[in-house]
Amino acid sequence: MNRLFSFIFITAVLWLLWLVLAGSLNAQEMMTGAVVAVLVTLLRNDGPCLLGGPEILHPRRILYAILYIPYMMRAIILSNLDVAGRILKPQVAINPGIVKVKTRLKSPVGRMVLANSITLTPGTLAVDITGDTMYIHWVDVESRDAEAASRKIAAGFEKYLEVIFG
Amino acid sequence: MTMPDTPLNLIGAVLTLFGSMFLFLGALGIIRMPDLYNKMQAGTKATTLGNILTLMGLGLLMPGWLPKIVLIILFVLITNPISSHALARAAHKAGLPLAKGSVLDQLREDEDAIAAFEAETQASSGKGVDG
Amino acid sequence: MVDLILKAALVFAGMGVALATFQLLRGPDAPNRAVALDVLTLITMPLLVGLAVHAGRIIYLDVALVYAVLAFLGVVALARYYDRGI
Amino acid sequence: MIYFDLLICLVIVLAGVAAMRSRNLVSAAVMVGVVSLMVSYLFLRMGAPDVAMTEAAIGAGLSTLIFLIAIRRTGEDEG
Repeated sequence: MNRLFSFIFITAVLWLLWLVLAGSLNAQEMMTGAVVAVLVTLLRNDGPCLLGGPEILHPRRILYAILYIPYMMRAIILSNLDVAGRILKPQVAINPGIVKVKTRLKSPVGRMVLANSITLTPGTLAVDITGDTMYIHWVDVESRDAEAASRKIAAGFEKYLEVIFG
Repeated sequence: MTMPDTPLNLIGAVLTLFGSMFLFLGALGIIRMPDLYNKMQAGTKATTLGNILTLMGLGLLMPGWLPKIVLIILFVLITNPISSHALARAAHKAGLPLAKGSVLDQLREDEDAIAAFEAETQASSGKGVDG
Repeated sequence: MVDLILKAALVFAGMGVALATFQLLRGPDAPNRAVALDVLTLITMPLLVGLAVHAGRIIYLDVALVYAVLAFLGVVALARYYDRGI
Repeated sequence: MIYFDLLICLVIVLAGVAAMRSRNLVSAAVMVGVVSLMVSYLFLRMGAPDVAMTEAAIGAGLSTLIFLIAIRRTGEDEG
Protein backbone atom coordinates (compact mmCIF):
# COMPACT_ATOMS: atom_id res chain seq x y z
CA MET A 1 0.00 0.00 0.00
CA ASN A 2 2.72 2.39 1.06
CA ARG A 3 4.86 1.54 -1.97
CA LEU A 4 1.96 1.81 -4.37
CA PHE A 5 1.14 5.23 -2.96
CA SER A 6 4.71 6.52 -3.24
CA PHE A 7 4.89 5.17 -6.83
CA ILE A 8 1.73 7.05 -7.83
CA PHE A 9 2.74 10.20 -5.95
CA ILE A 10 6.21 10.46 -7.49
CA THR A 11 4.91 9.67 -10.97
CA ALA A 12 2.29 12.41 -10.66
CA VAL A 13 4.87 14.97 -9.51
CA LEU A 14 7.26 14.08 -12.34
CA TRP A 15 4.47 14.23 -14.90
CA LEU A 16 3.39 17.66 -13.67
CA LEU A 17 7.00 18.87 -13.87
CA TRP A 18 7.24 17.57 -17.45
CA LEU A 19 4.05 19.39 -18.45
CA VAL A 20 5.25 22.69 -16.97
CA LEU A 21 8.64 22.37 -18.69
CA ALA A 22 7.07 21.42 -22.02
CA GLY A 23 4.62 24.31 -21.71
CA SER A 24 1.86 22.82 -23.82
CA LEU A 25 -1.12 20.55 -23.27
CA ASN A 26 -1.47 18.62 -26.53
CA ALA A 27 -1.95 14.86 -26.44
CA GLN A 28 1.51 13.87 -27.65
CA GLU A 29 3.31 15.84 -24.95
CA MET A 30 1.08 14.41 -22.26
CA MET A 31 1.59 10.83 -23.45
CA THR A 32 5.37 11.18 -23.73
CA GLY A 33 5.47 12.77 -20.29
CA ALA A 34 3.45 9.93 -18.76
CA VAL A 35 5.73 7.28 -20.29
CA VAL A 36 8.90 9.07 -19.15
CA ALA A 37 7.52 9.68 -15.63
CA VAL A 38 6.61 6.01 -15.19
CA LEU A 39 10.00 4.89 -16.54
CA VAL A 40 11.94 7.21 -14.23
CA THR A 41 9.88 6.12 -11.22
CA LEU A 42 10.57 2.47 -12.08
CA LEU A 43 14.29 3.14 -12.34
CA ARG A 44 14.64 4.74 -8.92
CA ASN A 45 15.46 2.57 -5.90
CA ASP A 46 12.23 1.41 -4.29
CA GLY A 47 12.59 2.91 -0.84
CA PRO A 48 9.69 4.79 0.71
CA CYS A 49 8.81 8.28 -0.43
CA LEU A 50 10.76 10.89 1.54
CA LEU A 51 7.60 12.65 2.67
CA GLY A 52 5.90 9.54 4.08
CA GLY A 53 2.92 7.38 3.25
CA PRO A 54 -0.66 8.13 2.15
CA GLU A 55 -1.30 10.11 5.34
CA ILE A 56 0.38 13.17 3.79
CA LEU A 57 -2.75 13.74 1.70
CA HIS A 58 -4.93 14.20 4.80
CA PRO A 59 -7.15 17.28 4.17
CA ARG A 60 -6.03 18.99 7.40
CA ARG A 61 -2.39 18.77 6.37
CA ILE A 62 -3.10 20.09 2.88
CA LEU A 63 -5.08 22.98 4.37
CA TYR A 64 -2.20 23.90 6.68
CA ALA A 65 0.31 23.56 3.81
CA ILE A 66 -1.76 26.03 1.77
CA LEU A 67 -2.11 28.39 4.76
CA TYR A 68 1.65 28.19 5.29
CA ILE A 69 2.36 29.97 1.98
CA PRO A 70 0.71 33.35 2.82
CA TYR A 71 2.11 33.17 6.39
CA MET A 72 5.60 32.65 4.96
CA MET A 73 5.14 35.47 2.41
CA ARG A 74 4.01 37.82 5.18
CA ALA A 75 6.99 36.89 7.36
CA ILE A 76 9.42 37.40 4.48
CA ILE A 77 8.01 40.81 3.53
CA LEU A 78 7.86 42.12 7.12
CA SER A 79 11.39 41.02 7.97
CA ASN A 80 12.67 42.40 4.67
CA LEU A 81 11.22 45.82 5.46
CA ASP A 82 12.81 45.59 8.91
CA VAL A 83 16.25 44.78 7.50
CA ALA A 84 15.89 47.42 4.78
CA GLY A 85 15.23 50.00 7.51
CA ARG A 86 18.36 48.89 9.31
CA ILE A 87 20.47 49.17 6.15
CA LEU A 88 19.20 52.61 5.20
CA LYS A 89 19.91 54.21 8.59
CA PRO A 90 23.02 56.41 8.46
CA GLN A 91 24.64 54.31 11.16
CA VAL A 92 23.85 50.62 10.54
CA ALA A 93 21.69 49.56 13.50
CA ILE A 94 22.57 45.98 14.36
CA ASN A 95 23.09 43.94 17.51
CA PRO A 96 24.17 40.56 16.12
CA GLY A 97 24.97 37.25 17.77
CA ILE A 98 24.47 33.50 17.50
CA VAL A 99 21.74 32.06 19.72
CA LYS A 100 20.67 28.51 20.51
CA VAL A 101 17.15 27.37 19.59
CA LYS A 102 15.41 24.11 20.47
CA THR A 103 12.84 22.70 18.06
CA ARG A 104 9.86 20.50 18.87
CA LEU A 105 9.68 18.92 15.40
CA LYS A 106 10.55 15.24 15.13
CA SER A 107 10.62 14.43 11.41
CA PRO A 108 13.85 15.22 9.49
CA VAL A 109 11.99 16.78 6.55
CA GLY A 110 10.08 19.05 8.95
CA ARG A 111 13.34 20.18 10.54
CA MET A 112 14.81 20.88 7.11
CA VAL A 113 11.82 22.99 6.09
CA LEU A 114 11.98 24.85 9.42
CA ALA A 115 15.69 25.62 8.95
CA ASN A 116 15.08 26.78 5.38
CA SER A 117 12.18 28.98 6.49
CA ILE A 118 14.29 30.54 9.24
CA THR A 119 17.06 31.18 6.73
CA LEU A 120 14.67 32.67 4.17
CA THR A 121 13.38 35.33 6.56
CA PRO A 122 16.06 38.02 6.78
CA GLY A 123 17.31 38.78 10.24
CA THR A 124 17.76 35.13 11.12
CA LEU A 125 20.18 32.64 9.54
CA ALA A 126 20.57 28.98 10.52
CA VAL A 127 24.31 28.39 10.95
CA ASP A 128 24.43 24.86 12.35
CA ILE A 129 22.04 22.06 13.29
CA THR A 130 22.75 19.12 15.57
CA GLY A 131 19.80 16.97 16.60
CA ASP A 132 17.03 19.22 17.88
CA THR A 133 19.36 22.15 18.54
CA MET A 134 19.77 24.90 15.98
CA TYR A 135 22.34 27.67 16.15
CA ILE A 136 20.90 30.80 14.59
CA HIS A 137 22.65 34.00 13.69
CA TRP A 138 20.31 36.83 14.67
CA VAL A 139 20.81 40.41 13.54
CA ASP A 140 19.06 41.88 16.58
CA VAL A 141 19.50 39.65 19.64
CA GLU A 142 16.57 40.28 21.96
CA SER A 143 17.03 37.47 24.46
CA ARG A 144 19.93 35.20 25.34
CA ASP A 145 17.71 32.49 26.76
CA ALA A 146 17.14 29.48 24.46
CA GLU A 147 13.50 29.20 25.54
CA ALA A 148 12.58 32.79 24.75
CA ALA A 149 14.60 32.79 21.51
CA SER A 150 12.79 29.66 20.33
CA ARG A 151 9.46 31.30 21.03
CA LYS A 152 10.51 34.42 19.18
CA ILE A 153 12.05 32.78 16.09
CA ALA A 154 10.68 29.29 15.55
CA ALA A 155 7.28 29.01 17.26
CA GLY A 156 5.31 30.68 14.48
CA PHE A 157 6.62 28.31 11.82
CA GLU A 158 6.44 25.28 14.10
CA LYS A 159 2.71 25.75 14.63
CA TYR A 160 2.14 25.00 10.94
CA LEU A 161 4.95 22.53 10.30
CA GLU A 162 3.93 20.36 13.25
CA VAL A 163 0.62 19.67 11.52
CA ILE A 164 2.02 19.36 8.00
CA PHE A 165 4.82 16.89 8.74
CA GLY A 166 3.40 15.22 11.82
CA MET B 1 9.05 45.62 -27.23
CA THR B 2 6.46 48.19 -26.23
CA MET B 3 3.74 47.07 -23.86
CA PRO B 4 0.16 48.39 -23.89
CA ASP B 5 -0.99 50.24 -20.77
CA THR B 6 -3.54 47.74 -19.49
CA PRO B 7 -4.15 47.61 -15.71
CA LEU B 8 -2.58 44.14 -15.46
CA ASN B 9 0.56 45.34 -17.21
CA LEU B 10 0.76 48.36 -14.91
CA ILE B 11 0.50 46.17 -11.81
CA GLY B 12 3.21 43.89 -13.20
CA ALA B 13 5.52 46.79 -13.97
CA VAL B 14 5.08 48.30 -10.50
CA LEU B 15 5.79 44.91 -8.91
CA THR B 16 8.93 44.66 -11.01
CA LEU B 17 10.00 48.12 -9.86
CA PHE B 18 9.53 47.22 -6.18
CA GLY B 19 11.41 43.97 -6.73
CA SER B 20 14.35 45.70 -8.33
CA MET B 21 14.42 48.16 -5.43
CA PHE B 22 14.85 45.19 -3.10
CA LEU B 23 17.60 43.82 -5.38
CA PHE B 24 19.35 47.17 -5.04
CA LEU B 25 18.87 47.17 -1.25
CA GLY B 26 20.40 43.71 -1.06
CA ALA B 27 23.47 44.85 -2.97
CA LEU B 28 23.68 47.92 -0.71
CA GLY B 29 23.42 45.65 2.31
CA ILE B 30 26.49 43.61 1.44
CA ILE B 31 28.49 46.84 1.19
CA ARG B 32 27.30 48.35 4.46
CA MET B 33 27.21 45.37 6.82
CA PRO B 34 30.37 44.72 8.84
CA ASP B 35 30.94 40.96 8.68
CA LEU B 36 30.12 37.94 6.53
CA TYR B 37 27.09 36.73 8.49
CA ASN B 38 25.37 40.12 8.50
CA LYS B 39 26.23 40.56 4.83
CA MET B 40 24.51 37.30 4.10
CA GLN B 41 21.45 38.35 6.12
CA ALA B 42 21.00 41.58 4.24
CA GLY B 43 22.40 40.53 0.89
CA THR B 44 21.12 37.17 -0.10
CA LYS B 45 17.76 37.34 1.71
CA ALA B 46 16.60 40.75 0.51
CA THR B 47 17.50 39.66 -3.01
CA THR B 48 15.26 36.61 -2.58
CA LEU B 49 12.22 38.82 -2.02
CA GLY B 50 13.41 41.03 -4.89
CA ASN B 51 13.61 37.95 -7.07
CA ILE B 52 10.09 36.82 -6.17
CA LEU B 53 8.54 40.24 -6.78
CA THR B 54 10.42 40.86 -10.03
CA LEU B 55 9.61 37.46 -11.48
CA MET B 56 5.95 37.72 -10.49
CA GLY B 57 5.75 41.16 -12.06
CA LEU B 58 7.33 39.97 -15.28
CA GLY B 59 4.98 36.98 -15.20
CA LEU B 60 2.00 39.34 -15.04
CA LEU B 61 3.30 41.05 -18.19
CA MET B 62 3.18 37.64 -19.93
CA PRO B 63 0.32 35.71 -18.26
CA GLY B 64 0.85 32.63 -20.42
CA TRP B 65 4.32 32.11 -18.95
CA LEU B 66 3.23 32.03 -15.31
CA PRO B 67 3.60 28.25 -14.68
CA LYS B 68 7.23 28.27 -15.78
CA ILE B 69 7.99 31.45 -13.85
CA VAL B 70 6.43 29.99 -10.71
CA LEU B 71 8.69 26.96 -11.23
CA ILE B 72 11.74 29.27 -11.36
CA ILE B 73 10.60 30.99 -8.14
CA LEU B 74 10.19 27.58 -6.50
CA PHE B 75 13.73 26.57 -7.46
CA VAL B 76 15.09 29.86 -6.11
CA LEU B 77 13.23 29.35 -2.84
CA ILE B 78 14.67 25.86 -2.48
CA THR B 79 18.28 26.50 -3.49
CA ASN B 80 18.95 29.93 -1.97
CA PRO B 81 18.72 29.01 1.74
CA ILE B 82 20.87 25.94 1.08
CA SER B 83 23.70 27.94 -0.43
CA SER B 84 23.68 30.66 2.24
CA HIS B 85 23.43 28.13 5.07
CA ALA B 86 26.33 26.12 3.63
CA LEU B 87 28.50 29.21 3.28
CA ALA B 88 27.72 30.46 6.80
CA ARG B 89 28.40 27.06 8.34
CA ALA B 90 31.70 26.65 6.49
CA ALA B 91 32.80 30.17 7.40
CA HIS B 92 32.02 29.57 11.08
CA LYS B 93 33.87 26.26 11.03
CA ALA B 94 36.84 27.91 9.34
CA GLY B 95 36.91 30.38 12.23
CA LEU B 96 35.82 33.59 10.50
CA PRO B 97 35.14 35.98 13.39
CA LEU B 98 31.87 37.79 14.04
CA ALA B 99 31.79 41.58 13.85
CA LYS B 100 33.09 43.62 16.74
CA GLY B 101 29.71 44.62 18.17
CA SER B 102 28.37 41.07 18.38
CA VAL B 103 26.88 40.28 21.75
CA LEU B 104 27.21 36.52 22.02
CA ASP B 105 28.22 33.35 20.15
CA GLN B 106 26.64 30.31 21.76
CA LEU B 107 27.79 27.98 18.96
CA ARG B 108 31.44 28.82 19.66
CA GLU B 109 30.84 28.36 23.40
CA ASP B 110 29.29 24.94 22.87
CA GLU B 111 32.01 23.85 20.48
CA ASP B 112 34.67 24.89 22.97
CA ALA B 113 32.87 23.04 25.74
CA ILE B 114 32.70 19.86 23.64
CA ALA B 115 36.38 20.13 22.71
CA ALA B 116 37.36 20.66 26.36
CA PHE B 117 35.24 17.67 27.43
CA GLU B 118 36.82 15.44 24.78
CA ALA B 119 40.33 16.51 25.75
CA GLU B 120 39.54 15.80 29.39
CA THR B 121 38.13 12.32 28.72
CA GLN B 122 41.09 11.51 26.49
CA ALA B 123 43.54 12.60 29.19
CA SER B 124 41.75 10.61 31.90
CA SER B 125 41.48 7.47 29.72
CA GLY B 126 45.17 7.79 28.83
CA LYS B 127 45.95 7.98 32.53
CA GLY B 128 43.79 4.90 33.07
CA VAL B 129 45.82 2.88 30.54
CA ASP B 130 49.05 3.97 32.19
CA GLY B 131 47.81 3.04 35.63
CA MET C 1 4.07 54.20 -19.04
CA VAL C 2 4.82 50.52 -18.58
CA ASP C 3 8.03 50.87 -20.54
CA LEU C 4 9.09 53.81 -18.41
CA ILE C 5 8.55 51.92 -15.15
CA LEU C 6 10.44 48.93 -16.52
CA LYS C 7 13.33 51.22 -17.48
CA ALA C 8 13.42 52.59 -13.93
CA ALA C 9 13.53 49.01 -12.63
CA LEU C 10 16.45 48.32 -14.98
CA VAL C 11 18.29 51.34 -13.55
CA PHE C 12 17.87 49.98 -10.00
CA ALA C 13 19.09 46.55 -11.09
CA GLY C 14 22.09 48.19 -12.78
CA MET C 15 23.01 50.02 -9.57
CA GLY C 16 22.70 46.72 -7.73
CA VAL C 17 25.10 45.07 -10.19
CA ALA C 18 27.58 47.94 -9.75
CA LEU C 19 27.48 47.75 -5.93
CA ALA C 20 27.83 43.96 -5.90
CA THR C 21 30.81 44.22 -8.27
CA PHE C 22 32.37 46.75 -5.91
CA GLN C 23 31.98 44.28 -3.05
CA LEU C 24 33.45 41.54 -5.28
CA LEU C 25 36.56 43.60 -5.97
CA ARG C 26 36.88 44.91 -2.39
CA GLY C 27 36.04 41.84 -0.26
CA PRO C 28 39.10 41.05 1.83
CA ASP C 29 38.84 37.26 1.52
CA ALA C 30 37.16 34.61 -0.61
CA PRO C 31 33.98 34.03 1.48
CA ASN C 32 33.12 37.74 1.31
CA ARG C 33 33.56 37.56 -2.45
CA ALA C 34 31.35 34.48 -2.59
CA VAL C 35 28.53 36.53 -1.02
CA ALA C 36 28.93 39.03 -3.85
CA LEU C 37 28.80 36.16 -6.35
CA ASP C 38 25.57 34.95 -4.74
CA VAL C 39 23.98 38.39 -4.98
CA LEU C 40 25.10 38.80 -8.59
CA THR C 41 23.54 35.45 -9.46
CA LEU C 42 20.27 36.44 -7.83
CA ILE C 43 20.22 39.78 -9.67
CA THR C 44 21.07 38.19 -13.02
CA MET C 45 18.20 35.70 -12.84
CA PRO C 46 15.42 38.37 -13.13
CA LEU C 47 17.50 40.05 -15.83
CA LEU C 48 17.44 36.86 -17.90
CA VAL C 49 13.66 36.62 -17.45
CA GLY C 50 13.40 40.30 -18.39
CA LEU C 51 15.35 39.60 -21.58
CA ALA C 52 12.91 36.79 -22.36
CA VAL C 53 9.95 39.18 -21.90
CA HIS C 54 11.72 41.81 -23.99
CA ALA C 55 12.33 39.36 -26.83
CA GLY C 56 8.92 37.73 -26.37
CA ARG C 57 10.31 34.19 -26.69
CA ILE C 58 9.51 31.59 -24.03
CA ILE C 59 12.53 29.48 -24.94
CA TYR C 60 14.73 32.12 -23.27
CA LEU C 61 13.15 31.23 -19.93
CA ASP C 62 14.98 27.91 -19.94
CA VAL C 63 18.28 29.71 -19.39
CA ALA C 64 16.92 31.27 -16.20
CA LEU C 65 15.59 27.86 -15.17
CA VAL C 66 19.01 26.24 -15.62
CA TYR C 67 20.50 29.09 -13.60
CA ALA C 68 18.01 28.66 -10.79
CA VAL C 69 18.82 24.96 -10.58
CA LEU C 70 22.60 25.06 -10.98
CA ALA C 71 23.91 28.44 -9.88
CA PHE C 72 24.08 27.60 -6.17
CA LEU C 73 26.52 24.78 -6.90
CA GLY C 74 29.45 27.18 -7.12
CA VAL C 75 28.81 28.62 -3.64
CA VAL C 76 28.20 25.15 -2.18
CA ALA C 77 31.48 23.93 -3.71
CA LEU C 78 33.28 26.84 -2.06
CA ALA C 79 31.62 26.09 1.29
CA ARG C 80 32.64 22.46 0.95
CA TYR C 81 36.21 23.56 0.18
CA TYR C 82 36.41 25.43 3.48
CA ASP C 83 34.51 22.78 5.41
CA ARG C 84 36.22 19.48 4.74
CA GLY C 85 37.99 19.67 1.42
CA ILE C 86 36.43 18.41 -1.80
CA MET D 1 19.34 48.95 -22.73
CA ILE D 2 22.67 49.58 -24.47
CA TYR D 3 24.06 51.34 -21.40
CA PHE D 4 23.16 48.34 -19.32
CA ASP D 5 25.05 46.08 -21.72
CA LEU D 6 28.05 48.37 -21.44
CA LEU D 7 27.84 48.08 -17.62
CA ILE D 8 27.83 44.30 -17.93
CA CYS D 9 30.87 44.44 -20.25
CA LEU D 10 32.65 46.67 -17.72
CA VAL D 11 31.89 44.17 -14.95
CA ILE D 12 33.32 41.35 -17.09
CA VAL D 13 36.55 43.28 -17.73
CA LEU D 14 36.94 44.31 -14.08
CA ALA D 15 36.32 40.81 -12.75
CA GLY D 16 38.68 39.29 -15.31
CA VAL D 17 41.51 41.71 -14.51
CA ALA D 18 40.96 41.21 -10.77
CA ALA D 19 41.07 37.44 -11.25
CA MET D 20 44.44 37.75 -13.00
CA ARG D 21 45.90 40.07 -10.36
CA SER D 22 44.57 38.25 -7.29
CA ARG D 23 47.18 36.50 -5.13
CA ASN D 24 44.61 34.15 -3.59
CA LEU D 25 43.55 31.45 -6.03
CA VAL D 26 40.17 30.77 -4.39
CA SER D 27 39.22 34.42 -4.87
CA ALA D 28 40.32 34.14 -8.49
CA ALA D 29 38.06 31.10 -8.95
CA VAL D 30 35.08 33.06 -7.56
CA MET D 31 35.82 35.94 -9.96
CA VAL D 32 36.00 33.58 -12.92
CA GLY D 33 32.55 32.39 -11.86
CA VAL D 34 31.29 35.98 -12.07
CA VAL D 35 32.83 36.36 -15.54
CA SER D 36 31.03 33.29 -16.87
CA LEU D 37 27.76 34.47 -15.26
CA MET D 38 27.90 37.78 -17.07
CA VAL D 39 29.10 36.24 -20.34
CA SER D 40 26.06 34.00 -20.22
CA TYR D 41 23.85 37.12 -19.99
CA LEU D 42 25.61 38.59 -23.02
CA PHE D 43 25.10 35.39 -25.00
CA LEU D 44 21.38 35.55 -24.30
CA ARG D 45 21.33 39.23 -25.24
CA MET D 46 22.82 38.32 -28.60
CA GLY D 47 20.09 35.75 -29.16
CA ALA D 48 21.81 32.44 -28.44
CA PRO D 49 19.83 30.70 -25.69
CA ASP D 50 21.50 27.32 -26.21
CA VAL D 51 25.01 28.73 -25.82
CA ALA D 52 23.87 30.75 -22.81
CA MET D 53 22.39 27.65 -21.20
CA THR D 54 25.60 25.67 -21.68
CA GLU D 55 27.69 28.55 -20.36
CA ALA D 56 25.41 28.76 -17.32
CA ALA D 57 25.65 25.07 -16.55
CA ILE D 58 29.39 24.73 -17.15
CA GLY D 59 30.52 28.12 -15.90
CA ALA D 60 28.45 28.45 -12.75
CA GLY D 61 28.66 24.94 -11.39
CA LEU D 62 31.24 22.71 -13.00
CA SER D 63 34.21 24.95 -13.70
CA THR D 64 34.24 26.43 -10.17
CA LEU D 65 34.16 22.89 -8.79
CA ILE D 66 37.07 21.76 -11.00
CA PHE D 67 39.12 24.85 -10.15
CA LEU D 68 38.57 24.27 -6.43
CA ILE D 69 39.57 20.60 -6.70
CA ALA D 70 42.77 21.61 -8.50
CA ILE D 71 43.49 24.30 -5.89
CA ARG D 72 42.94 21.79 -3.08
CA ARG D 73 45.54 19.50 -4.66
CA THR D 74 48.14 22.20 -5.23
CA GLY D 75 47.86 24.90 -2.57
CA GLU D 76 45.98 28.13 -2.14
CA ASP D 77 48.53 30.90 -2.56
CA GLU D 78 50.28 31.84 -5.74
CA GLY D 79 54.04 32.19 -5.99
